[in-house]
Amino acid sequence: MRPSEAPLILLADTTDNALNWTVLTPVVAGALAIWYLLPSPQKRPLFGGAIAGVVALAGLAGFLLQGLGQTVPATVEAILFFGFAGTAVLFAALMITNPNPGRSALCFAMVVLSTCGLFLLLAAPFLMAATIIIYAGAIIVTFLFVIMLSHQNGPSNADLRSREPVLAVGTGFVLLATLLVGLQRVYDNRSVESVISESIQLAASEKVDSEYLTVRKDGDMGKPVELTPRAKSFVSRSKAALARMKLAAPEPGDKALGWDIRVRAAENAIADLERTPFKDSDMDAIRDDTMTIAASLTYLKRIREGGIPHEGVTLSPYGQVRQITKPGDNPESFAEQPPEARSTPVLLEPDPDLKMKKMPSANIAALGRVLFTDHLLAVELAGTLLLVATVGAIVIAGGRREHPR
Amino acid sequence: MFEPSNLLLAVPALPLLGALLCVAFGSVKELRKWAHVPAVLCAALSCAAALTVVSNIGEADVHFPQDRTGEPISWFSVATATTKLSADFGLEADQLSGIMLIGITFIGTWIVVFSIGYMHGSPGYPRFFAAVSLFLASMTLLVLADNFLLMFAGWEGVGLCSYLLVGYWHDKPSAAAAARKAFLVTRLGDVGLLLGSFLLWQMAGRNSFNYQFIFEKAAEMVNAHPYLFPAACLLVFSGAVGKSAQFPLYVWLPDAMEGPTPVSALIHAATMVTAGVYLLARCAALFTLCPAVQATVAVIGAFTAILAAYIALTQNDLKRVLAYSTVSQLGFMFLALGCAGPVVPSFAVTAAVFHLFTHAFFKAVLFLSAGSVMHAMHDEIDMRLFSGLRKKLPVTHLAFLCGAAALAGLPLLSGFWSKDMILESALEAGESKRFGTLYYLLFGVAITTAAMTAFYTFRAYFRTFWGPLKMPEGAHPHETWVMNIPLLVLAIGALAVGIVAEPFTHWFSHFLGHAKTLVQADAGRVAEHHLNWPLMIGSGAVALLGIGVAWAMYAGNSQSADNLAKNLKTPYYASLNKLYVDEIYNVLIVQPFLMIAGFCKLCEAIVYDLVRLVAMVPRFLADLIRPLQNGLVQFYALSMAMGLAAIVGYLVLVAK
Amino acid sequence: MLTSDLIRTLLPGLLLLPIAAGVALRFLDGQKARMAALSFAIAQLLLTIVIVAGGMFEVQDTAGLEALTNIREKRSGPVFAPRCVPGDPMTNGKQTFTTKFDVMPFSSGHPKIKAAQFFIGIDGLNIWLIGLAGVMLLPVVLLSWDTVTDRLGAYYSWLFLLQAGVTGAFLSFDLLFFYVCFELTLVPLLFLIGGWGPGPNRRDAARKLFLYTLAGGLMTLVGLAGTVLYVYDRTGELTFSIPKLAELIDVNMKRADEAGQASWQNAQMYLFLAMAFGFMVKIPLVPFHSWLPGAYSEAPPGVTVMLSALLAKMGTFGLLRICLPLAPDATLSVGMPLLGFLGAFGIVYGAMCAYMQTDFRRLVAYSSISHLGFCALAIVSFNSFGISGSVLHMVNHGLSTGAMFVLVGMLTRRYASSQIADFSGIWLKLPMLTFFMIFIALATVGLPGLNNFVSEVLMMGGLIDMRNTKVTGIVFAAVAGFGIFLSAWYTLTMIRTAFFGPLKEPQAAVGEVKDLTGRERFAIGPLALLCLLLGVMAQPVLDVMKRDSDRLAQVADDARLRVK
Amino acid sequence: MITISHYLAVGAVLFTLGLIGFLTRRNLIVMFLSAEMMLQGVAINFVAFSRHHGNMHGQVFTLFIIAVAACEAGIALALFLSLYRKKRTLDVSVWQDLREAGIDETTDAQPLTTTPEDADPILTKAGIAPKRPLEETNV
Repeated sequence: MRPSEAPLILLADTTDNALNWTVLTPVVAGALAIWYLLPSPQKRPLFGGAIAGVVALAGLAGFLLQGLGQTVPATVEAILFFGFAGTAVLFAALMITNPNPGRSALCFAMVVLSTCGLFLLLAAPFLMAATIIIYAGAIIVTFLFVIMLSHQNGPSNADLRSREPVLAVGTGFVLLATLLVGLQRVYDNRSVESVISESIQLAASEKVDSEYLTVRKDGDMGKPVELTPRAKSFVSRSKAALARMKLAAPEPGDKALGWDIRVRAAENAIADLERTPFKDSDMDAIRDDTMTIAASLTYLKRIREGGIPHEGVTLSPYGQVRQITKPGDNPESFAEQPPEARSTPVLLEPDPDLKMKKMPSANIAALGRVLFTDHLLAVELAGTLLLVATVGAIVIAGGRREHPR
Repeated sequence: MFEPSNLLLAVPALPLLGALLCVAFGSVKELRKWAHVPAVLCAALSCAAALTVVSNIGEADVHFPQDRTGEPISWFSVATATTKLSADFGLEADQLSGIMLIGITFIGTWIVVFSIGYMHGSPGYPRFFAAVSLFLASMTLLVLADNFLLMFAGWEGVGLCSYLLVGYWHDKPSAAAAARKAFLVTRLGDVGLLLGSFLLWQMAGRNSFNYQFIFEKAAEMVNAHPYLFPAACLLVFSGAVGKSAQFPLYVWLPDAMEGPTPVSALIHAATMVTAGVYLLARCAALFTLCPAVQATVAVIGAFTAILAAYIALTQNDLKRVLAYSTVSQLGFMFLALGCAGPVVPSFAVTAAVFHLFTHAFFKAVLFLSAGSVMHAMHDEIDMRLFSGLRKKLPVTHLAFLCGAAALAGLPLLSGFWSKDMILESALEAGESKRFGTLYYLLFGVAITTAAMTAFYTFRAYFRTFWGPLKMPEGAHPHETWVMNIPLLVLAIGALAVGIVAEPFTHWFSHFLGHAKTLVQADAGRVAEHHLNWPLMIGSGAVALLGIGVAWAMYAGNSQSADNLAKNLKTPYYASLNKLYVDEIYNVLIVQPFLMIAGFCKLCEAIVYDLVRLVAMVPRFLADLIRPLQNGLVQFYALSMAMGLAAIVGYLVLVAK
Repeated sequence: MLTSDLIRTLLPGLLLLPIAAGVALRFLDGQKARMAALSFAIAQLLLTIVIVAGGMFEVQDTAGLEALTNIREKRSGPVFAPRCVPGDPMTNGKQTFTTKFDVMPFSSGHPKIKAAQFFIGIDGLNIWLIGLAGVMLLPVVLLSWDTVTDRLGAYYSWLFLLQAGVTGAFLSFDLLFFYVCFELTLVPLLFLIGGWGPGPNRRDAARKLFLYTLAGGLMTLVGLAGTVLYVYDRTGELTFSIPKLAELIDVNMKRADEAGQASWQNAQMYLFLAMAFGFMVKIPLVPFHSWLPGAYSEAPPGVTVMLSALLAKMGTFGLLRICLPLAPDATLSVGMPLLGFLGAFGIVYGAMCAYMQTDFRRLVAYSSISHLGFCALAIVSFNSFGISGSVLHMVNHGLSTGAMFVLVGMLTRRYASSQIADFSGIWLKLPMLTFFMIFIALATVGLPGLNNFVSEVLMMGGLIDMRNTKVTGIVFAAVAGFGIFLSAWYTLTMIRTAFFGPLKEPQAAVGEVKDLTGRERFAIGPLALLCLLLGVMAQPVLDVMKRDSDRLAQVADDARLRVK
Repeated sequence: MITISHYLAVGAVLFTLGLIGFLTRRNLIVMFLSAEMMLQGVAINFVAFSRHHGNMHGQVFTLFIIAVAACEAGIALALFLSLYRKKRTLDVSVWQDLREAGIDETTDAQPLTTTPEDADPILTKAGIAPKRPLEETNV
């Protein structure tokens, strides 16, 4: 598969994670709520919008809890996440629906604050602080000043009407649905798992020829037979699962892990299954193929979940800083181990070499080092941009004419 | 230097030099009135050279360049491995060209001399002599060329000179119109000639335009291209029809009388119009192979002869009478040419060329006399305005009488002998198997025409020189020696040249009969030269009859002509109005042509803006989507977002 | 003796000089601009004379070419052999007829993928057209002397850029360079017509000319690119060099088996149609001509001369240089009937329209359509006679129609009208102008001894000799002959109406009306002289183009055999 | 476990809401706030990816976003002020002069009547008495 085909395969992969209720509920309810609440000359009952909004929020929570294929245990982290996320979404909705620009600005401040909470959960304390200071502290205050300068007294055309609310809301929520479905497709591994379990089940089953292939009538023995629809579905789902796995192919330098071998094995097995018609003597071969598929997919999934194993310290995706152990002599068996077995936790362990004694200071130090090593030019450019913007703002706003009328 | 081949080159080159000198004289104010000197000198020298050349035409023809083996001097040529399109500058004088040369240069020289007196004091004096000299150069080139393309160059050159000279008085609208008409009508035939030459070139193997080369292949060509070959001959013939003013293209010649009279004498009577006769005589070897074409030639000739004679019967303009008589006489020559084939070609062609030769003399003298009359009558030429001039213009009268008698075919005069040969050819052709009856019919037509010729010639003579003396106002008749001498010389020629050249010595036909092209056309047959006494007596009687009627009607002051005109209104007015040919052409050809042109213009008006329809398509499309550009920033952003949502949404949610 | 090295060095000067002039004149105005333009024009003329005079012998000397021929295919040899190419790598001191001036490389060093090059040179087809371009510039400058009065510097600047474009198109042997020059001429034309045209409709005319011919040109571009890519697809060689492409097509068409030929012919048909469209618009052939009358009559007189004398020739030249060698089979199978019919129709139609015109300029414009139809018609005969006649006719028509427009420009400058009916008997008032007018008119109608006759005869010969379609050839020749007659018809009618007869003048445009001034005589005299010279001594001209016209005819003959 | 996908989902929601706000709201300031909110959604994504990949580049990106947002805010607010001075309103819909010629202006069906506002207070230049409108001097 050429690299350029990968996203299309992903997008076209609709064998699972189709538009489902976990996506539809928040999207439809959210669209209704926003449309209800947007400023409009016709007065709409507030409670309609409120109910839809609550449904939408609940739907979003449902999506986060169920739609992504990950179980969420009731940890402190999870509670904090849901709190911040909920606040951010709620105030975002209020911001865009409130006719009063001043209140909108305050709502935006709340959104920013909630976002900062999420930053903190994502182990980015410096960004949290910077965002609060710059956004909530400086920018929003400036906005409030401008709002006051343009002394908004009373209702105005600008604030009490919306431009094309139906089209805009529709567009926005179609886009949202697309994004959510995409998230499901990328991160929801349940389909892969189901393929694995099914193939294991098939490989173990004695009734392979009656369930997997068409049931033959008496006297038809020895004649070739076609695949059942179920078998066809299995083959196509296996293909899709393999394609999804292949998206996360490691760098070419990591071929020692046996990635390519496994992929090729699975591809061959699938191709073998597709090659109808079968004869009786092929039954064992079919079992072998399903076994190969199961084993390959399991292996690939493990590599994928564990990130790309390479030496050094990594922030593992699930909140732990771990030290990856060396693959050793047998990379295949190393990769088959679960991620936990392939690394040792280093979180909060003092490590003088890496200067990560405390999380906040470590974060700032690491950020500073990256900024002034990898991104030095960009930093300078950003500084210049700020200067130019300052000058520009003065030039644009400064030349006040004596009397505009 | 004075070798015949070089002199051959001098024949056209000298008048060309003369033309250039005339232009040079004309550009210097003091020399302007002496502009005739180079023209006369060069014409005379050219004549001398021509005579020398002709005297050298014996067993072998005279060529330029002399060496035939080497590469010819090429005007332009494009050659490939097997084919060649080449216009060679090759001159060749054989017996036919020789006869033509003598006529052209001799008569030309005297006419140029006559012009000195006639054109005296007119504006554009040098222009006249330059054009006449150029004409002599072109005409001699025409007859001397040894291939079709060079001949065509001379052919067009004489056309140009005719155009310039007919339009000599360019501020006269009728002259301007006549010049254009003359050029265009002959041009129509010329295109045919060019096409015909090319067809011959193609059939002869695409190698050469040389006469000899093509004639030698004529027999093969007829066999290989049974339809294309006659077509080519007809096309060549169409060139001759145009130039020699035959029906249906004769209409330009009477109008061409708008030019100065010496021009009419030189170009439109003696030389240029005979180019067609020369061409057909030259191509006799081709034409004799196509009897149907020959019959066409004869029919056209005879028809033209009687048509023009009929029109000439009633014309009041002296020069027009002569013009129509020229047309008629040319018709005679074509009739003779058309008889070649059924008759031994060398006999029929000799008849035509002989008539051409004698006609050149007597028609020139007639025209010059008419010019002299016109000069004396203060540029009036309408016979109704003058009469009885024989006392006032004695030399002119004498010359005119000589010419008229010769034209009418009075026995023993030159016209009599040549016309007789033509009638004899027609009669003889009647004995042939194919088209025999037709030729008999044509003979009858010719005899009738001869009678009419005698009548109208002497009608003009009597009306001009007899009767009571009558002159338009402002006329003071006088004759100058510079005009008289040419008149007398040519008058003597008109009287004598016939009897000297042919009837008893057969010098002319023997000389001409040796021309290669005629020998080839003869294909072994031998022409018998004898005097057909019954025919001679008959034609003499017819001529006398015509003259007698004319005398009866016009010599006295009788009213018989008017009575006759009143009694025969329809034929009289038909003749007087030239059979309405110009009007018929206008309706049949000019108007449809203009209508087509108008239609083209109409189409053009449509096509001109049709392309704008194409341009309207994008404008229309733009009008459809222009409202989208409504200036609202949010609308633009919404369009972008909608586009994004549509594409991504389709790919993710819908596409399988 | 002028060596080929000298000419090779001077050749880019033909392009650089007008460009330099165009830049320099931009900064001048008034009398200074006039004098500078005149100097530049004279310099260009001298340069052209040197190059044409030297190039004549160079082109006729085919010794080096023979050597090249022996190396390759026995019978054929290269289709085009540009001599005196600047940047010729020269093996063993001999010309290789290629250049090393790469402009736009498409690969780094792949031997079969060549760059687009600055590839100019002279051969038998273009040398006389270049000469024509050099000669016409001087009368144009002199004619513009008093017909253009404002923003002189800019006017002359555009004029010289136009000259550079035309010369570049004629000189080019690189497909891209040809196309660029071909289209670049439109920009100066747009500004010249739109900016300095005398009439109120000049903007519209300029826009129509620009868009129409640009649309045609874009079609041509499609065809050109298609040809290059198709050749690349078939042979693996990507090149923009016209000689190379022509040779590749020539050789490969001969070698290909029947199926290969068939598929190639099929592709060529579309490529030919695309390429020919632009040229047909440029020539213009009749249904695509509607930009021409407007452009000719709305342009300032000098530009009209350029348009008629040079610009139109790019179309017919393109047919020979591009269409025939790059799509020989399609040119024979499709082009011959198509161009032939359009050309024949255009001859008659243009003449008819010319007759009905009431304006001098429009009359000459339509006569141009008629004559160029003749040119295109003769090209499709595709034999030596037709091709050399056609190339010669391009030069002749450029001279005579150019001179005609010069005279019309002189006449219309004197009077505030260009309606033919407003004039009568001008001979009495302006004898010298009339003399030249009649002279040029006679040249136009093809009088022997003047230039058009020679080319018309050759073209007629070509048409008659149009092999394997005998009857069509004769019919075409008959139409062409009829066209010759018609051209006499409308030209002499115009002469008769305006110049013969009693004197009648329209109101004078400026001051007293006088006959030709010395400057004007200097503008028209040489043209008339050239008309005469080419009519009498055409052989050297034909000899120089012989090799190339024969070779093109050979290409057509080969294709003729295949198409059968 | 809270995975990256949860954060991405939240970012997507914020982004979408910002987009809708930008498209529908006509107050220039609210539009601008909406745009900023889209940036917030993006920033969450960046930080989440930063954590997922275990490096700092995502956070650096976010930092630059903040910097650019600050510039943007400065310029945008300056522009709003000068626009406001010209038309006395923050409504974006009054700026539609760049539409195609011949297309009618888009106006509200039933515009709200707003009371004309006073001009900005004008500071007196030293030594020159401020000119007053005519009616006021007459009163």
